[in-house]
Formats: sequence, structure tokens, C-alpha cells
Amino acid sequence: MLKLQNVHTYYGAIQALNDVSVEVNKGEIVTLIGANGAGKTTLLMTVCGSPRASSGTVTFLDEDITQKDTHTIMQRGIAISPEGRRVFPDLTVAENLKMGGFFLKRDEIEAGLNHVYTLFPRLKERANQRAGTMSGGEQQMLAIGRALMTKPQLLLLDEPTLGLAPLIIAQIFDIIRTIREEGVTVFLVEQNANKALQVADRGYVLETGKVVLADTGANLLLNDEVRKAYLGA
Amino acid sequence: MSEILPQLTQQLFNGLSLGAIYALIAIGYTMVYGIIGMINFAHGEIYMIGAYVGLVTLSAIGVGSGLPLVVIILIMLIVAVLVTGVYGYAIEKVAYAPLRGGPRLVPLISAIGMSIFLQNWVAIGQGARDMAVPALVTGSFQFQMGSDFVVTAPYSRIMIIVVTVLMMIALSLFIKYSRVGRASRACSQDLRMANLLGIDTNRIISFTFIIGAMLAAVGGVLIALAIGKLNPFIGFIVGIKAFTAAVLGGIGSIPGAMLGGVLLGLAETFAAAYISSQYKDIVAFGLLVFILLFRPTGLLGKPEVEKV
Amino acid sequence: ADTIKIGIPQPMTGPATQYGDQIQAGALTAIEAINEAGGVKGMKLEPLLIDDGCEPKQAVPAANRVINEGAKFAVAHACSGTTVPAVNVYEQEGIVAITPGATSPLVTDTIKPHFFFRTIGRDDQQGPFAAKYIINTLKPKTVAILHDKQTYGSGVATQVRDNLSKDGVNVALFEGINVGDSDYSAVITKLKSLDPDLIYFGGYHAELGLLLRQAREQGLQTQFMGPEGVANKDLVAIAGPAVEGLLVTLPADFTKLPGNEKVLENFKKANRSPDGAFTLTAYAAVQILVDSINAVGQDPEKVADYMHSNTFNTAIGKVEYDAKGDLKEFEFAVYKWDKEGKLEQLKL
Amino acid sequence: MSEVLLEVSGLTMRFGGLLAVDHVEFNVKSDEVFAIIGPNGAGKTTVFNCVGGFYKPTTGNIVMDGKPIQGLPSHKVAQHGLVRTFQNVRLFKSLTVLENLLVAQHTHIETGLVQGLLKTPSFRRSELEAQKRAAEWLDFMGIREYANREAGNLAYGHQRRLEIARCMITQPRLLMLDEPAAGLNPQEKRDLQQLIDLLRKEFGVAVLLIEHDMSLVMGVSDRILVMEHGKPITTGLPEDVRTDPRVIKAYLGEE
Amino acid sequence: MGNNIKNALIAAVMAGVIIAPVFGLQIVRSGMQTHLKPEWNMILSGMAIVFIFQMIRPVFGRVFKSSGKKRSMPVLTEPMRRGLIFLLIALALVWPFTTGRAQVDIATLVLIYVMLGLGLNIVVGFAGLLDLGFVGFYAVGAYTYALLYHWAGWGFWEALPFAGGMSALFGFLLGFPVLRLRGDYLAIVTLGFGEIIRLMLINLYTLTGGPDGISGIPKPTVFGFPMARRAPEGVTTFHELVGWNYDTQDVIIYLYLMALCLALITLFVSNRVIRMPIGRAWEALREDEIACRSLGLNPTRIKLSAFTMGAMFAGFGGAFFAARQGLVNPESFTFIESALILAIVVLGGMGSQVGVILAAIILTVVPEIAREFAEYRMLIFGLVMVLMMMWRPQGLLPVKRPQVELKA
Ligand SMILES: Nc1ncnc2c1ncn2[C@@H]1O[C@H](COP(=O)(O)OP(=O)(O)OP(=O)(O)O)[C@@H](O)[C@H]1O
Ligand SMILES: Nc1ncnc2c1ncn2[C@@H]1O[C@H](COP(=O)(O)OP(=O)(O)OP(=O)(O)O)[C@@H](O)[C@H]1O
Ligand SMILES: CC(C)C[C@H](N)C(=O)O
Ligand SMILES: [Mg+2]
Ligand SMILES: [Mg+2]
Repeated sequence: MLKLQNVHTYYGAIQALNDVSVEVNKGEIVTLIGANGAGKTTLLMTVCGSPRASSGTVTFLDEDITQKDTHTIMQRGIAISPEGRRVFPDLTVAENLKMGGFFLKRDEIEAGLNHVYTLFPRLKERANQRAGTMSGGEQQMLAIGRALMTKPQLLLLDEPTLGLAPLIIAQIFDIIRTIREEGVTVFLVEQNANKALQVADRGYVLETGKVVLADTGANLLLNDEVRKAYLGA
Repeated sequence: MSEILPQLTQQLFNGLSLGAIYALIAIGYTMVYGIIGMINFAHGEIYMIGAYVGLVTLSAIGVGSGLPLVVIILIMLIVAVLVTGVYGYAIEKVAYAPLRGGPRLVPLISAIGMSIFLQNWVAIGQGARDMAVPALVTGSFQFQMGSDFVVTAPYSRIMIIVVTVLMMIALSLFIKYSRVGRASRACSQDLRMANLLGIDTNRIISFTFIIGAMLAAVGGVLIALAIGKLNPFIGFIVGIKAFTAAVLGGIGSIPGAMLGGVLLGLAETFAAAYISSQYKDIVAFGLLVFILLFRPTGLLGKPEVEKV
Repeated sequence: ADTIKIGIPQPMTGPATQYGDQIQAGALTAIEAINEAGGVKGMKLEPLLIDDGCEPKQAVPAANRVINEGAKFAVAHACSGTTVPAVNVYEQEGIVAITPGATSPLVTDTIKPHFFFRTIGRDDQQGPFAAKYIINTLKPKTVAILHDKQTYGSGVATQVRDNLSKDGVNVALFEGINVGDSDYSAVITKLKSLDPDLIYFGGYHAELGLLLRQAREQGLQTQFMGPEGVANKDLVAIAGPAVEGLLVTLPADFTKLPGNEKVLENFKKANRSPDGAFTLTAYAAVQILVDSINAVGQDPEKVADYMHSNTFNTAIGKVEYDAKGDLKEFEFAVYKWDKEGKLEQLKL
Repeated sequence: MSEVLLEVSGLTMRFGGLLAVDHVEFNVKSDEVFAIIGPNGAGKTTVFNCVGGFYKPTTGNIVMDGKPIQGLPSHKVAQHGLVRTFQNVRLFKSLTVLENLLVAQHTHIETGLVQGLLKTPSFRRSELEAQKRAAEWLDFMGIREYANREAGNLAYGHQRRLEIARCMITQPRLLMLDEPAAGLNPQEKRDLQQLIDLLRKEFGVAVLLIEHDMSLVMGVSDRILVMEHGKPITTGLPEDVRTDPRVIKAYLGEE
Repeated sequence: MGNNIKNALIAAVMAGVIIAPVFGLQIVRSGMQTHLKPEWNMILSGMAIVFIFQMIRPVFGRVFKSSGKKRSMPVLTEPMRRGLIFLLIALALVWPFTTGRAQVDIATLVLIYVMLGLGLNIVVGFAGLLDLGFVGFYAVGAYTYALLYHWAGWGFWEALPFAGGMSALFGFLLGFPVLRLRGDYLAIVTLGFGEIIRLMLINLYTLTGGPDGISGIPKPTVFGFPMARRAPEGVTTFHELVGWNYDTQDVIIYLYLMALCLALITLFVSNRVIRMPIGRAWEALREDEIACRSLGLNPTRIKLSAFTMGAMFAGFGGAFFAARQGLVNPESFTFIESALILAIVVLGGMGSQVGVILAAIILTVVPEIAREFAEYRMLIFGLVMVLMMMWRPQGLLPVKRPQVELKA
């Protein structure tokens, strides 16, 4: 479904991705783990075309999207819950969610809202609070909810559990499983490698902009190097 | 004195009509600021160009063409709006778009440069002298108040107030309910995130500039008709006043622009009336400072919350 | 050098362009006529046209430019606002300059220049003259005075006010308005309730045009009056029919001066119009410079000395200077506008 | 027994209709690590903001070392020896690591204009001392090698460390950490735990901690306050809190 | 290719729409009527130029792209920066003795703008406070000297510290209430203050001479001896003292050297101050006010110090301006002047002193050169401002921030 081939990405003169090739198949949960600054976020954003890959190709559903504008790419059925949450601070929670469903019809929006509200009851409670004043964790929920609103085929999650309470973290992983059941493909970046690899079908390990390991989630969990570096064993 | 009340009424009308002008232009500032956080100093010049286009159109039609007045004014408005729309679009593409993402003050300077450029562009093309605009809309609404004071409301000014209010309502509804309007709200919060939701932010920005320019052009044409004098430099002062109005009302807020404009118009008028014309701008700016001291984000601006 | 350069820094842009045009017309016609007649001591005059925009902040650069281009003589600056700062430069540098337009007393009063002269009267002649006319002929009970807060406008307005007050006329309002504003309705409403018998405006035509138009729009029919800075064709365009009845003080019409037939012929030859209040004053300025150079040569110091101590026969009649370069005599007249925008001189 | 350093009582913070913090009471002793945990939106950060002077509490008393500090502006609070880190790291990104630490010493060093312009000896001395202190802290945090890099370019974990160093260099009595482990990997979390221990032992500073990572919280805290919906549910020792059914239900979930 | 032609066509049509009402259809007045004088070739040639430009642009684009990945600005290193400063100073020193009057005169103007630019740089570049009313403090400085001279007969040297002090005081008093405003709200309030100061100067006629301003302000003396053609009774002028012939060139060079001294002092101070604790605090505050507060730094105090210091330099600049000009009036202190100074700072590359100097040179010299083009002067100036920003959005000479290095 999503395929990155030999992708290089730069920020000005800094190279953040170096010859990265990654594949995500339909219906999978794929996770990407790596230390701080390894380039995980950059990889997700390169898929979104912001920044663009300076060489290599990104294909989504057999279409080359490497040079496409961000908005075009996102309209193809990709959604992201970005690093730093990026909720619209002055809009209410409900408005934020509706923005997620920008391209949907009115009744679809209603349905989407209900769906998100059942996943995150707290958001329903606070439907009219300005998003900027929500607590860190609440904003994280909102960011995920907003991404779900777009009814994506491929969902990109950048550290979705950051700042969430243990109970909610467990819920988030449940949700990831659920939406996979609903047919959404998930590409997940996590610090919480343990949990991430548990839900993931496959995983990639990124080190300073390079893919150094790729295997099934279960295998990676058993891999010694991974255990040492990312699982704290 | 029995004349206090009628005089007050007249001044109130004067202030409202001046405020309406400021408001109409302030919207353009507010919208552009709201979306890309930039003070578009060239906006006043668009207003000036709108006025010139109106005059050119009028001259093309000819004052004595026999067409009904309404039709003439409509044609002037339409042509002016179309032309300035192109101006707004082109300016954004040429002078601002390449600078996006850079340091924040760079577009501000570019806009000041653009403003100087446009003033002189018109000064060279149409001459730097005052141009007179024939008085198309003559006559006024009058009524006697008090012993011998006749309150006079020229139709040309009533027209400005009415049009401003209508535009404001239309625009507010548009922003609230149309797709483009909603997209522009998202853009004004977080351009990059809006983009990540699939919204074509470049188009929204262009659109914002076009709408802003069009509103300014409407202002330009109506005011040219009411005032009757044009020169390439009229945009600058009005631009600064309108910008002040936008800030006063809370920059980014469309009703705020309206409120700020009217307040500023009233403040200036009453200062001129009851203090002295000499002090009217001091009063206007003083009011701005005073209000911002108590409401640091303007009258209708949402207080900035930064959650730490 | 084989030419004598004469700087002509004048408004070529901005609302005062009309006046710059008149001055250029006058100066150029004079220069061409003199060159045709063989120049000055065998040398041709070379005009240097420089724009000062009638903006005070462009005055010093424009004056510097005159100097940097190597001119030692100038027909300098129409507006008082530009002339006042520029005088310092000419005085410092020893450039002989004559203004054919600036009427403010400040031009010569503040530094009492040695090198700077006028071919036009002062506002402390024009103001009292206007005041006298107002008192003797219009006999108003109350007068309102507005001005544009600029050197010239506020200066002449102050003169009028002081002279009126001295003679017991009630000046009910004395207030400045902003140049460049387009809406004066607040102050007009104020005038409406004050209901004076006369409104005097000190300033230029652009503002007066709007004041007139907006006054009539609000139904204020009071008589307006202004100084020579408002007398301009553009005024008619801006104010439209509202201009009817406006009174202005202007230099007398020098085209009717006996002995000017030759001058008028030169204008005809050059295909320029001799009309306008400042055309012939500019013409005269060139004449005076040329006469002096003919007499004592090109040293500015000597030229200035010569000018202070001699009389000249010019297009504006006989000219004689006092110690600070002001005319010993100059005459203003009162004119009235009609509906078409024509001026008619009034008998006093 | 060590004495009480910070005493918070009856703290209430209301945002419009929302009672974000509701009669919270706790105290922190001068050498303990005190943690606040609770579900998202429970009001933990808001407690920090009230204590630190970033919000003005609706009601309540905050006493630091015997002096009331509620309602003081945040920079005054900081001068009482109470400093904090933020839920999202807030470094001076385009300043270097060293400069971040120099800025933090602003209130302690020679800042006279004239002295600085003339580079008087006392000024030089004060600058050098400040640099020396900074160097010591960088060594202590193990980020000395990045001293001359722009802070914004550091890896996230290092940024967290720098933020803590920046607090410590102000010589605080109480260090408030808001989710310091967020975004760190397991290895880094363990380093952090050791660091907190060390700070308390070596520098005698009390720590007030908000954190969602239970292994860290249970590992370093002496006492824990659990909040839910702005209200305190319980305060107690880690073991007690961990097994408290209310806490499990509201926050921890079944493991 | 087809797409390309289409785009070029659209652009050409738009160009037509833009040109037509301004150049293509000129309004001509005859009596009370106006009619239009069409200039079709104007419109058509404009459209043609745009069309051709759009057609060849992609080619250009390719050329540019192939040369270098991303045009990243060369950043000045510390030794290069010092070298450049010394070079500039050396050039400044020989300048008056090797060029003509006009050049020295312009250079003096440049130096005034350097002073103002460096002053505003403290406020905007270092402390990150957008000040659109800087010209107000410039005016206060100029009028302080002018008024002290006019009412009390003070000379330049006595008045100079007062001018700086007065401006600083204004900066302090005005800054106090408003510095808690954020970003652009601060900008508009400062703009308002600038205007209020100017309007007060116009209105306080009896004190300030209103629109006429104050004239006849003396130039700085040389150790008490005036540099003038004629001196008042009983005073020896400088040229009499040293037995030279009076030559205006001398005066101009003297003024230039004065300006150079003042500019160098400004440069020195602003260069020092950014390496001092207060300078670091400014930068820290620009980056993150909340973090600053959490560390015990008082934001208002720190901002005020930047605002006040910037204002003080504006005051010095103003006093010098008054002396050079011999005359002050409110016209010299309009908003556009503030905008120009701000443009110098931004074009220089915020916070970069060498950049500010270069930008001051460019933005002062361009309009002077453009005088050749008469009415196109300001058109060119505006265009240069826009193009400069596009060409160098990071500023002419972005420098690496001066950093305290921790040595091993
Ligand atoms: N906007 C940017 N400009 C310059 N460099 C950047 C930018 N964003 C990221 N980088 C650099 O690119 C590299 C990869 O960063 P990235 O954010 O992708 O890492 P990450 O794996 O997501 O790390 P983390 O776990 O901390 O989120 C880092 O070295 C970072 O410093
Ligand atoms: N400025 C504010 N205005 C309105 N509501 C606010 C404001 N700040 C916080 N809140 C609300 O107060 C509640 C407590 O927020 P707080 O940030 O203290 O939570 P928290 O316990 O730190 O949560 P998290 O663990 O997710 O960071 C939340 O519901 C939040 O939405
Ligand atoms: C040209 C004239 C209108 C100038 C006017 N007399 C002045 O002194 O400014
Ligand atoms: Mg990341
Ligand atoms: Mg929190």
C-alpha cells in the first residue's frame, strides 16, 4: 500500500533520512522504532510530502506521490496524528474534530464524531472547550480523534501515547487494534517499543536516518540488540 | 443649548460613516493577519487602486451616458473588484509567497516595499496629482432638529454604511458556513496542520488576499464617490487607520474589525468635534493604547492563552 | 564652464505639481529667451530641473543636489515648507537662490539670509491685506479660521487671525486639520453649529477643495476665503460647483502690467501659458539673476551684494530688496471664483 | 525528621465552569521526592502552574519555607527557590547549551551595564565563575561535549537533561518536574531515575514530580498524591498507592 | 509544455488587467469632465514581457536548481566578521579625504542610519520586540537638542547626553505599560506612540514651533569653536582660529567624522552588550518568555532595558541629526522613517551588526542614486526593498550568534 524506496530527506544541509526503504501493506500495523533524533518523525512527514524526499520514491496505492503537494497526498486517504499534537488551539474540541472531517459529507461527520466520542468519552465531555486549554493528554486524544475523523485508509501515528496515563495508553493500543479491524492500515512511531512491537505485525528499526533492522514485531521483541537498545532489558 | 442634541446626532452620523470606511478596509488586514500572521502594509494601496479603477471605469462609461445611476455604480464596483482581485492575487504570489516560512519580519518589510512601489506605480501611471471624482450620488437625507440645525446625511455616505454592514454580514456567514471559510479558519490556527488535513493552504491564502482586496476595492470606489478626491497616496493613511482599527477590535476577528473601525471613526469624529481636529489622531491612538492596556488582545480578540 | 547652471528645485510630483509647473514655465521661458538673445556674457544658461515634491523632508536633499550638480544660482522651491529648511543650505554654501513662491515670513526671518531672496510677497503682507479686506468689505461678526498645520498654511492663518482680533473681529475658531485626510465632516458640523459669517482657510487647494465640497454637502453655505496657495485649477475639479463665490488673495495680475508685452510674446513663442500666480514671479527671478551676473560676474558673494543694493526692472515690475532678501514692495489683490472656475479681480 | 518545605492547602483553580483543581492539599518535605499522579486532565499541571505563579489560584494557600507565595508572579516565586521544567521542553533553542545555563544564573551574577561595557575585573571574574558552574553541571549531567551546540539541536533526552541542569544551576530548594520522562526511551528513563535520586542526595533539593511512567514514579518517590477530576483521592507511600483499588480503577488499569 | 503556455497566457492576461487601469487607460481631465486616453501598446507590451518571462522562467529555474542543492546563506564566521568590520572602518576613515562633497554628505546620512539601525537592532534583533515607532525616540532626541538650544542656548556637546537621556526616559515611560503586550499588538502600540509624539510636536506650537519646527540649530563646535562661515559677535570661528579659509567641505568632513565617532560608539556598545548577561537575557526572553520567568528573570525589567537602550541610541542619532540639519520639524519623523529603519534591521539580518551597516548603506544610497530616475525614484526604492527580501530573506549577512565558548 505504502512504499518508500531509497528515500533521502534533508533539512537544508542536514540529512535526516539516508536511503530508507520501507513498506506498509494493506491491513497491517507497522511500527517504527528508534532513538531520539533517528528520523522517525521525518519519515512520517516525508510520506506526507513535508518535507519532500530529495531523492527516492514514495508510492501510495500504486501512485507515485513523491512530488505531490501535501494536501493532494492527504486527500488520497492518509491521515496523521503529528508530533506535538498540533490541535487548533482556538477552536473547540468539536470544531477540531470537524476540521478532521473536512472533506466528508454532513452525515458522515456526525457519524465520525460519534465514533470518536465513543472512543474518547473525555472529548465528548469537553466538546465545547477550546482545544488549547486542554491538558496534554487530552490534546493527544484529540489529535488522534481528529486523524480518525478523516476516515483514512492509512493512519500515521507519531508517538500517540506520549503524555498519556497508563490506563489510556492501554486503551490507545486497543483502539489501534480496533481500527485495524475496521480496515485501516496503521503506521506507528513509538518510544514505547515494547507495547508497539506487541501490537505490530512488522517493525522497522531506524538509526540515524537509516533502516538497520526489519522484521516481524514478534521477532524484533526477541531480538537481543533491540531488547538492549529499545526495550531496556 | 438646544443645538447640542442635533449636533451630536450629526457627529454620530459622521463618525459612523468614517468608521464604516475603516471597518471595510480593516477586514482585509484582519483576514490576512489571521491566516498568515502578517501585517499586509500594502493593503491600503489596494484600496487606493480600487478607487482609481472605479474612476477609470466611470470615465470609460462617461458621466452623461444615460445609464441609470445604480447601474453605473454597480459596473464601477464590479470592475474594481475584479481588477483588485487580480492585484491581490498577484501581489501575494510575487512578493509574499516566496518568503513564507522565513523569518517573520521579512514579509512585513516586503509589504512596506510593496506599498511604496504601488503608490509610485500609480503615481507614474496616472499622475501624482489629485484627481477629482465627479459627484454621482448627490443629495442627502435631511431633517430639522432643534431650532435651526439641519441634520444632513448625504446619500453617498448612507450608502457606505449600508454596504459595509451588508458586506460584513455576508462575509461572516461565508466564513462560518462555507467550506472555504471553514478551511480558512483552520489555516489561521495552524497552516501546516491544515495542510496535513488535506486543505490546499496556498489556495486559501490566495483566496484570502483576493477577498481582502475586493473588500478594499469596494471601499475605494464608494469613498471616492463620497469624497471626490483621489491621489496615489490616500491609501497609506487610511491603511494605517484601518490597521489600527483591526488591532483595536482584536486582530483576526471580523466582527472585531467592524467594531474597531466604528469605534475609531467615532473617536476621531468626537475628538475633532469636542476637542480639536488637531488632537483627533492623538485621541485615536491614545484610545488604542488605552484599550490594549486593559484588553491586550483587542476588544473581541480572544485572550491569548498559552498553556504551560 | 561654458554654461551657467541654474537649479530649479520645484515640486514635480505630489499635489503641488501645478505650482511647480507654473514656476518651470516661467523660469524656462526666461532662460530660453535669454539664451536666444546670446546668453549671459556669452555663456548659455542651463536649467537643472530637480524635484522636491513640496515635501519638507526632500528639501535638503534637493538643495544639496543643486550644489552637487555645480549650480551657484537657483530659482528655488515653491513651497514654504521646503524653502525654510533649504535656505540654511543655500546660505551655508553661498548659493544665490530666489524663491518665486514661498511666502512664509520664516523663510527670511529665522536666519536673515544674505544669499536668499524672493520675488513674491510675504504672508505678513498677505495676511494683513486679507484681514483688511475682510474687515472693510465683508464686515463679518464672527470668523472661523482653519489651517493645514503646515508652515505656510498655519503661518498665513495666524496672520489673518491676529489682524482680525486686533480689530475686534470675533475669531470663534482657530483649528488645524490634517493634510491627507479625506473626511472633514466632523469639523464641518462644528462650523455648522458655530455658524460664522466667514471661514478662512490657510493651506493648499487639495484640502480646501474637500472642505468646500463637504461643507456644501452638509448644507453649510458660509463664505470661504483663502490665500494664494489655494488658487489652482485642481481646486475647481475637486470642489466642483462648490467653488463658486470663493475669495482668494493673489499677487496682482502681472500679465496686465504695462511693459510686459515682450515677456508675453516670449511665452507665446515658447508655447507656454503665462497664467498662474507664480509664472511671472519665476520669470522675474531669472531676470534678476541674469542682470546681476551681467553686472558683477559669477561670484555668488558679489551677485548677492549687488542684488541687495540695486533695483531691477522685471516682469513683476520694479524690484528692490531689503537686508534679508525680502521685496521692499509687493502687491496682493482679491479675486472671486465663479461657477466655471474663472477668477475675477475685485475692486477694493 | 526533615521539616516541611512547601505547604499547599485548600488549593482550588476554576476555569469558567470547570473546576480543574479542587481543594488540593499536600506538603513537600525538604529532602523528599513527592509525586503527583492521576489521569489526563486531572489537574496536575494546573497545580504546578498555581504553585509556580503561572496561574493565580482561585483560592488556597501556598507557603514556601514559612512564607506565603500564592499570587506572586512567577519570577518572584522562582526567586524563592522554586523552579520547574515544562511538560513540553522549553529551552532557549537558538542559544547554546552553555548560554542556557548562563542565562539561568542571571539573578546570581554581576549584571551591571558599566562593568560589562568596561570589562572590569569583577565582571570578568563573575563571568568566569558562572561558566565554571555551568561546566560543572554539564559534567554532572554528562552533556559537557555539547556545551557549544545550539540547544535546539540536541537530542530530546539531552534536552531534558539540559532543562533540569538549567533549573539546578539556579540553586533551588524545590525542583518541580512535569513529565520529565515523556518521550524518553527505557534506557533514558532509567538514567533519569538515577539522576533524580542523585540530585536529592547530593544537592539536598526536594523534588515535586508529575509523571505517567509508573516504574519511574514508584522507583523514586517517597510519597505520592493521586488526583482525579481535580480532587485528591489519596496520598501515601508508593506501595500503598499502587495497590489502592481506587487508583487502579481511575488510573493504572489492571496490569 | 502545453501547461507552460497556458500558465504564461494566464499570467499575461493578469498582467494586462494589472497594467490597464494604471498605465493603459490614462485619465485625462478636460474642464469638469474626465475621459480616457488608451495606451494599448503599453498594455500589450507589458503582457508580452510577462508572457515571455513566464515562458523562459522554467529554464532559469533549472539553471538555478542545478547549481547547488539548497541556497543556504553563507554565514559569517567570527574572524570574517571582525575582518569585515575593520575593513569597513578603514574605508570609513579614508572616505572623506578621497571623495567629493556629495559622497561625504551621503556617507554622513548613512552613518546616522547605522546608528539608528544598531539602536533598533537591540530592540528588534536582540530582544525580539517589534517596534514600529522607533522614530518617536529619534524625534525626542532631535527636539531635546533643538529645544535646549532654542530656549536655553545650549550647545551640541552639552545637549547630547540629555538628548540620549531624554529619549531613554521616554522609552522607559512608554515601555513600562505596554511591554506586556505580545508581538504585533506591541508593534501597533509603538506605532501609535511614534505618531502621538509627532503629533504632539506639531500641536505644541508655542514650545516646539509646530510644523515649522526649530531652525538655526548650530553645528557641533570643535572644542568650543564653531565651524561656520560667520560667527556671532565676539566668537572666533574654528577656521579663524587655525587660520584656514572657510570651506564648507571642512564642515562636512567634520560632521562626517562626528557621525563616525557616534556610530562607532554605538557599534562598540551594541557589540559588547550582546555578550553580557543582559544581552543574553534579551535573547533568552525573545526565545521563551515563560521559561525566563520560571528561572526568576523579570521579563518586564529586561524588556525595558532593551527598549530604553535602543531609545537612547535613537536619541543620540536624533541630536546629531538636528545638528547636521540645522533644523528640526515633525515632518522628518513620520512612520515611513520607522519603517525604513526597521527595513535596515531586517535586511541586515536581524541581530547582525555588519548586516545592519551594509543595509544602511544600501537603503540610503539606493534612493540617492535613484534620484537620477526622477519620478521613478521611489518606485525603484520600493522594488528594491521587495527584491532584497526575496533575494536574502535571512538578511544580507546573517552572522553566527556571538557565543560564549566553553573551553575544554
Ligand atoms: N525542522 C528541522 N530542521 C532541521 N533539522 C531537523 C528538523 N526536524 C528534525 N531535524 C533533525 O533531523 C533529525 C531527525 O529528526 P526526527 O524529528 O525525525 O527524529 P525522531 O526520530 O522523530 O526523534 P524523536 O524521537 O525525538 O521524536 C534530527 O537530527 C533532528 O535534529
Ligand atoms: N487555561 C485553561 N482554561 C480552561 N481549562 C483549562 C486550562 N488549563 C487547564 N484546563 C483544564 O483543566 C484540567 C486540568 O488540566 P491539567 O493540564 O492540569 O491536567 P493534567 O493533570 O496535567 O493532565 P495531563 O496528564 O494530560 O497533562 C483539564 O481538563 C484542562 O482541560
Ligand atoms: C506655490 C505657493 C502655493 C506656495 C505658497 N505660497 C507657500 O509659501 O508655501
Ligand atoms: Mg519524532
Ligand atoms: Mg499535564
